[in-house]
Amino acid sequence: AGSSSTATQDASQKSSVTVALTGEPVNLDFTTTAGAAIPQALMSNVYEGLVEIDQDGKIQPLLAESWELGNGNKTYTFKLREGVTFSNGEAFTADDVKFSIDRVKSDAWVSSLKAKMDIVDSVKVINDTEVAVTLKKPSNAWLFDMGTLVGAMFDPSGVEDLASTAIGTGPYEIEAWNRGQSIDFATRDDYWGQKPAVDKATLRYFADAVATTNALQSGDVDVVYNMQSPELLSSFESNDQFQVLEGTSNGEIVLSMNNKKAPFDDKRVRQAVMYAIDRQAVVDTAWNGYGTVVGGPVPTTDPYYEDLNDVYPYDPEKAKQLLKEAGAEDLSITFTVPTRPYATAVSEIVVSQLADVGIKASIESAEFPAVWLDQVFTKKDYQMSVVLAVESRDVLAMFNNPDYYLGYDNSKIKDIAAKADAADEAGYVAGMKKVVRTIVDDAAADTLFIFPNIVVAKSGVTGIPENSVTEALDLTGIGWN
Amino acid sequence: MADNDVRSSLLDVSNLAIKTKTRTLVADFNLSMKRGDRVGLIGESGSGKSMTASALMGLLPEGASAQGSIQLAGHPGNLVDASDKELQKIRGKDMAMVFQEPLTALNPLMKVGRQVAEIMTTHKVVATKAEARKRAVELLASVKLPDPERAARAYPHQLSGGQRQRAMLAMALANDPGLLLCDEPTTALDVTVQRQVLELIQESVAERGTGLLFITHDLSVVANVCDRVLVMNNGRIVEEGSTAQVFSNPQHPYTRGLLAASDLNATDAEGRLFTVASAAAYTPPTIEDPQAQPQAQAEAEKPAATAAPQAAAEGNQLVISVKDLVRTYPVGRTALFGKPGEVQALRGISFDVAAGQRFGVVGESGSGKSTLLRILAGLDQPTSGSVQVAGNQIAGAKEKDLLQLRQQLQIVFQDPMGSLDPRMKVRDIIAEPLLAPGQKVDSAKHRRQVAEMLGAVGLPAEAAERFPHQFSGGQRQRISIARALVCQPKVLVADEPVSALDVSVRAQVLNLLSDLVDDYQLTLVFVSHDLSVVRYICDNVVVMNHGQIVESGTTEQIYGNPRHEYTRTLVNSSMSLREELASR
Amino acid sequence: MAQVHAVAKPARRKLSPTLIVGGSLVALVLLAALLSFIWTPYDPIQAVPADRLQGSSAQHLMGTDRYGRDVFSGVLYGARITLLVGLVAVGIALLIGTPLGILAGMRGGVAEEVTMRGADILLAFPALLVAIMFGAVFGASTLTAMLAIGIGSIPGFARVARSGTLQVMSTEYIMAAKAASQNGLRIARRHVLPNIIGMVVVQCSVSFAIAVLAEAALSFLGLGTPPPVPSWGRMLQESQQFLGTYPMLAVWPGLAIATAVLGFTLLGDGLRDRFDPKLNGER
Amino acid sequence: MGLRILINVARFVVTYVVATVAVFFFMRAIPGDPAQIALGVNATPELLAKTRAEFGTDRPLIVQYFDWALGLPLGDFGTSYVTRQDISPLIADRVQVSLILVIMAMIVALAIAVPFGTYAAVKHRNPSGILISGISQLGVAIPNFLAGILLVVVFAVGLGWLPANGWTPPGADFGDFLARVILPVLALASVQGAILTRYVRSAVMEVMSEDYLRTARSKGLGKMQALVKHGLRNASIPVLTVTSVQLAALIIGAVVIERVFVIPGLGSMLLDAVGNRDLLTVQSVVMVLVAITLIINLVVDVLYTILDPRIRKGA
Ligand SMILES: Nc1ncnc2c1ncn2[C@@H]1O[C@H](COP(=O)(O)OP(=O)(O)OP(=O)(O)O)[C@@H](O)[C@H]1O
Ligand SMILES: Nc1ncnc2c1ncn2[C@@H]1O[C@H](COP(=O)(O)OP(=O)(O)OP(=O)(O)O)[C@@H](O)[C@H]1O
Ligand SMILES: [Mg+2]
Ligand SMILES: [Mg+2]
Repeated sequence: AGSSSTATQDASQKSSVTVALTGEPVNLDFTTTAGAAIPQALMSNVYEGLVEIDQDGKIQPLLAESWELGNGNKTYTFKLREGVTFSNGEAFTADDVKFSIDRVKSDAWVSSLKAKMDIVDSVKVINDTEVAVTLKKPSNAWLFDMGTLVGAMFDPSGVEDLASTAIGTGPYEIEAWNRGQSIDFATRDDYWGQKPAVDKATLRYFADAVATTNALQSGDVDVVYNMQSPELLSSFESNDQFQVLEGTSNGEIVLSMNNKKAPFDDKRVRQAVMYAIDRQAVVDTAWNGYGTVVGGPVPTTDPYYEDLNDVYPYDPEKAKQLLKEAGAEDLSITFTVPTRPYATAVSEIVVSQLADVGIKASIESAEFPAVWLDQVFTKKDYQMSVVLAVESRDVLAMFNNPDYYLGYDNSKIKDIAAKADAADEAGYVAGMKKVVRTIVDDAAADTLFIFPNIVVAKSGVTGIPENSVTEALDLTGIGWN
Repeated sequence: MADNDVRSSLLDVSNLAIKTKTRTLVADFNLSMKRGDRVGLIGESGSGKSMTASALMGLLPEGASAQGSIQLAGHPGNLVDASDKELQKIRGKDMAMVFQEPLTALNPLMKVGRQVAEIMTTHKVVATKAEARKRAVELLASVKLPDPERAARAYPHQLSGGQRQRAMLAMALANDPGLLLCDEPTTALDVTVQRQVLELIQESVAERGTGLLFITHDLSVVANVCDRVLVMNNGRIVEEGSTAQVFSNPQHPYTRGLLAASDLNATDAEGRLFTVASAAAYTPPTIEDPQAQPQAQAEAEKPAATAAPQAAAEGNQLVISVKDLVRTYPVGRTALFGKPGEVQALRGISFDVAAGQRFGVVGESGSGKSTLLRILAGLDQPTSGSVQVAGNQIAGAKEKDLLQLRQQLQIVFQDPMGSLDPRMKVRDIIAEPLLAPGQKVDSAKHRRQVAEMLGAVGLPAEAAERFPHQFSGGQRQRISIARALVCQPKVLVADEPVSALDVSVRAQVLNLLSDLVDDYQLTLVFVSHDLSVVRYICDNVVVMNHGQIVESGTTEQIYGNPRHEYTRTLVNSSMSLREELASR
Repeated sequence: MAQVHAVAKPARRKLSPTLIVGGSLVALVLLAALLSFIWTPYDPIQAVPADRLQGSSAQHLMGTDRYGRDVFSGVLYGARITLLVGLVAVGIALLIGTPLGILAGMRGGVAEEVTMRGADILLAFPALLVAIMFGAVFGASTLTAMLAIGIGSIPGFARVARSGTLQVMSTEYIMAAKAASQNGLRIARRHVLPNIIGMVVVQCSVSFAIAVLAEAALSFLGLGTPPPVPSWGRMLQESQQFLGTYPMLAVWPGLAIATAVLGFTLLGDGLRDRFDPKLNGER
Repeated sequence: MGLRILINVARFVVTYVVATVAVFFFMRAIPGDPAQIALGVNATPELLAKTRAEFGTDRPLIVQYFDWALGLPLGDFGTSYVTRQDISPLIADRVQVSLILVIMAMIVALAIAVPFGTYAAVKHRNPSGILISGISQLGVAIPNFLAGILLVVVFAVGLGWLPANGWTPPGADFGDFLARVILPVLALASVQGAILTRYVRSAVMEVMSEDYLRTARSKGLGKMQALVKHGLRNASIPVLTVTSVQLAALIIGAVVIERVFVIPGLGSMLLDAVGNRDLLTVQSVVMVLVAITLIINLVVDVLYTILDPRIRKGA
């Protein structure tokens, strides 16, 4: 690109923004297809829910202006915003809310996430702008879930070809999808809310982090979001043409130990691993110091977050002692590592720290997602693994289910968790904290760190959502100063 | 050449030397030619003939360089020192060359007409390409190519060897060069074609007053074409003079040896061919007395070889009996489908060979001689007909039925290098027939047998431990013969066993073969395209043409009184030194 | 040719520079691989967080990587992987392709058609494609990489062996052997094999070079030897992100790959010149 | 010649059919149920059954095979389990990209190889000729992805002259297409060029020792004239063979470069499909690759007949 094209680029900079990501959606239908890439692109941008989760993890009104909780905390009555239209021109009404929620419960949704709507008993349209949702029992989690992809609002006439056409109430509609490369979003003129700062936003997809930063450096993209290689940051940090943001995410890097399989069916062995691992050193080595060490499986943006680092401080001596007690000296284990950059990075240092306390871990790589899902997740044929758990508020999903691949015996937390979900806000937070502490005490898994949401951008770009709290990458606020 | 004096000087070469980094290939070469001179350059393989011609053209291969002086009429200065640019103007215009191999010397991907036209366009002797093309067709007609229009449009592979050589000649003559160099232009051709091409060269040269330098190892060809000869040995001229003088009164022993060995009509006191070694006793042909003496000499000496078998043939049983033998080859790939073409290599042949006979098969290239031999040896199956060899029916025989046959019949091939596995020691090569399945391996006995055979073919015993590439061509052919005889066969078939050999070696091998046939009481089937060789070694002959036997009989009958038209052409086309000298 | 005894003996000819350079480079790689069995300066797998990303020094000849592993040790160990992959791959191709090629060349007809069509089909599946499919079915590993590259190299051997065999079969010494009642197997063993072995050895060398490159490409794509075992291709891939800051991390494995490939190609060229019958003659 | 083409077409068909069988049944050996993978974590048995029925993976293998294989020649590759979209148009896009990339690379490689290889052959004793063959030897030894990475580092990241990666179809914005295609084409072409240079060199050296070249020179043509007029066409035959083999290998071999330069070609489609266990797409892409290879062979065969009149005789 010569100087002339640079000039035109400057002119168009004001009206468009290109964001680089790794991992392209295979289609546009998250109701039938698993994976984080689809909601990342579509939620908040094309689809909206009644509520949204803000950057601090708090629930905020979106298509619902307000709501009331009644009927023993079981019925939510939403008051809908007026003047909202879908991108196909249809108006958004209470009927659409009923349609959307009922649809999740129907066969049309095959995503496993549909289970989050199981708790809904009925949806009643009161009038065009009012709708009442009745739950089977009170739940704190449900309203939060309504801010995630299961809460997305669809138009009945817009669900025919979800795989390639997305029709929602959001500020953008999809202008073009160049498979293997990018999705182009165009701002809707008839959007109900504040129009985005740019007319056009593009998500470009790359094979790896190196390619994204190369593209940023050569001026092809404006923002690299959720950058997967912190090693590349040094040259951007020192360059004032670029900005580097380190936000947090709701992803936990979990060192999983198969609670149902030797040697990790012995709590002492699991605890020994907790003591053996210097989590800060892991972050420093594997992820260049980016990421938050929290000590428990809860991201900092969750309401029941607390710092649990002091439960298992780095103490190799203690680890050795525990192993001795458990009769597990000279332990040899297999460490099944998914083929993701974070996992390989983490595994190498974990292996060497384990070696220091006498655990010989041999790495076996498992292609992610296919092989890992099949072998570790489904067949639970593993001893130790490491994976990034990206779903929001997923503590219970991970630990409150003995059939989950972690195999944690949930008898101690089951009742506390149920009570917390049904309690009021304060009771919810207190109850969940108790649950989390129990899990950590039992050394169910070692949360190595909370995955950082690293963003590198040209210095003129503003309004980038720093934290990745839900699956969505909200492009609405991104603009230029 | 505006020069009207035909006899003016054309080429002057003095003290030409050709060297590589390590060797001197040609030294002290002097030659002076006038217009219209026809000079022959003879000598054995490797004596430096081609190198000399290349040097004259300024086309020495990389690594070889020339010194001395070459002066060509019309060009001031020494061509040895001339730049490639200057030489380019001369090559193809004032001096042209015809090479030996007519197939490889033509560009396989370019139509013949264009290749002929190119020499004219290159030197801009014609104005337009169209005219060059027209002239090319005329030239092709002038070298008597049938249907020159078609020939011009053909690719080289679509023409026969003789036709290709004519095209080469047309090309060389296109710009009326003052000097024509021919480097063994007929070696690859059949005798009948050779005769035609030679006549053509002579005609064209005479017509235009072109100076001719003709390179060959075939003395009779030189006798036919040239009026002056240079004899080259080891890179040096050893003798020079008029053809008549050199051939009838050779001064240098080498020349004498060469003459003796190439003269298959002459034999020494024991009825054997002269070799370089025994050449001293050789009487060169004389021009005054062309026919009577040598002919008589040949007749006189021959009976030693012929009389016995003749007698044997009457009483003895038949060793080979061939009836209505047909062999057709499919051509083109043996494809999945489609109708492949056919070549009829043998079209119904019948003949008998009695024990002890020396049976010759002559015919031109492609007439089916090798095919016949392969079938006799059980290496190929006839399409139809019956073949009895030493009591074995070959047609339809299974591999194991042929074992017996193979003990009784062995082959000697043409190419002395190609018929010996280069990766095997001579001992293993010779012992190979002894390893036939069903025979027990007795290595001590094998060793003895191999040593015996080596002795019989005149090779030292230590040769057993060497590899084929460490021998000369003649020695290699001896090894081949040793291998063929080691299991004491009844029948020996030989497919052109001396065609690839130099004349001096040819005589040795023929003598050896002849001796061994007598010693071991073999029946010999000898295939050759060279009539004089067959004439010398065989007592009975069949003449083959297009897969058929056109004539058969005793050697004397066939050569003395050919009845079939084709046999006559064949006999007339083949040249013998004496006859050529006589007809000068 | 008659009196000129062929003095040119292949065994006595001087080694060509190509052969010397190629042979030395290959020897270097071989040496590194062998050395890695008995000694590497450090454990090539053990991470040492304290020593991350150091430059070359007396302790670490080629510096350390992001995990503090000694790069030199990794390069040595990588030679072992590279040679192992090459050896097994070439071995597979050699053992399957050569006999098939000889069979096709000697038998002709149906055997030839089937073998050559088989080679055609295989030819349509280059090593990379086979490796991707193998990776999908069996998971990526050194073994699948070796198998894939091996299968991908079969047609090359089959073709070389076939054309060599055809050449040998058309010679008169085969005729002579047949006339001496040698059966097919015997001819194959005594005559065909020794005479095509040169071509096959050249093909081995060339295939080895290709195998080294293919292994690197596979590892680069994550389809080769999985971590933590060091492999040159993956070292190169991992070092990509340090090109701006620690370029030497890419230089070492890159150099190692180039050395091996160059070595094997040169060796192949040298051997080809040596075995070429055209050059074995008078010249 | 007609027969020859007919035979080749028959071979093409047989080869292709055998390949479909091999590929299909091989791919069925993949661990992991496509339905399971499509559903991801927490798939319930009912959902799995339903999805299998939807994909048709609950039918007998042989039925699935014919369903797929019979669709192939009609350009109907089926609907992907993963993208839930027709595969054919997706592949069509990718084929275009791959072909453009690879053919451009091959043209550039030949543009490098023919003059340099010829020069190196003609001057094979001169330092300049030896230098060229030395460089080509080195070029062969460098993996093309390394060349790609270096090109990006220097020309995109360092100098900022060209975009680092990405793809624009030539129809959309030709200038941008060119800007983006230069580096990947160079990365492929530099290595291919080195490989081909070696072959051109040896082909030309071979031709230079042929008798007909000597004949041409004896007509008065200069060394270069003779080589150009008579030698190059002859030398082009072995070079054509290598080029076709390289071209076929490159279409899949370019996957590494597609990865480095984020180009949506067939190779990256295949890798992604393998990653997603998108069986049908994998099979279909593989068969497209096989078809392209076979077609290249077919075309080359016709080219031979055009180039070499002797072939019609069946050499
Ligand atoms: N390119 C070359 N470089 C070096 N030496 C060569 C070359 N070509 C031939 N020679 C040698 O030069 C000598 C003379 O060869 P030349 O070809 O002139 O012989 P010739 O008399 O033409 O033989 P023939 O009858 O076999 O053609 C031989 O010893 C040969 O080995
Ligand atoms: N294997 C074969 N396949 C097809 N055609 C063949 C085969 N062998 C020989 N021919 C053809 O059969 C005919 C006779 O060939 P053969 O080799 O017997 O001739 P020849 O008399 O020995 O000739 P030459 O003197 O050239 O050796 C020729 O036209 C030849 O092309
Ligand atoms: Mg000669
Ligand atoms: Mg013959």
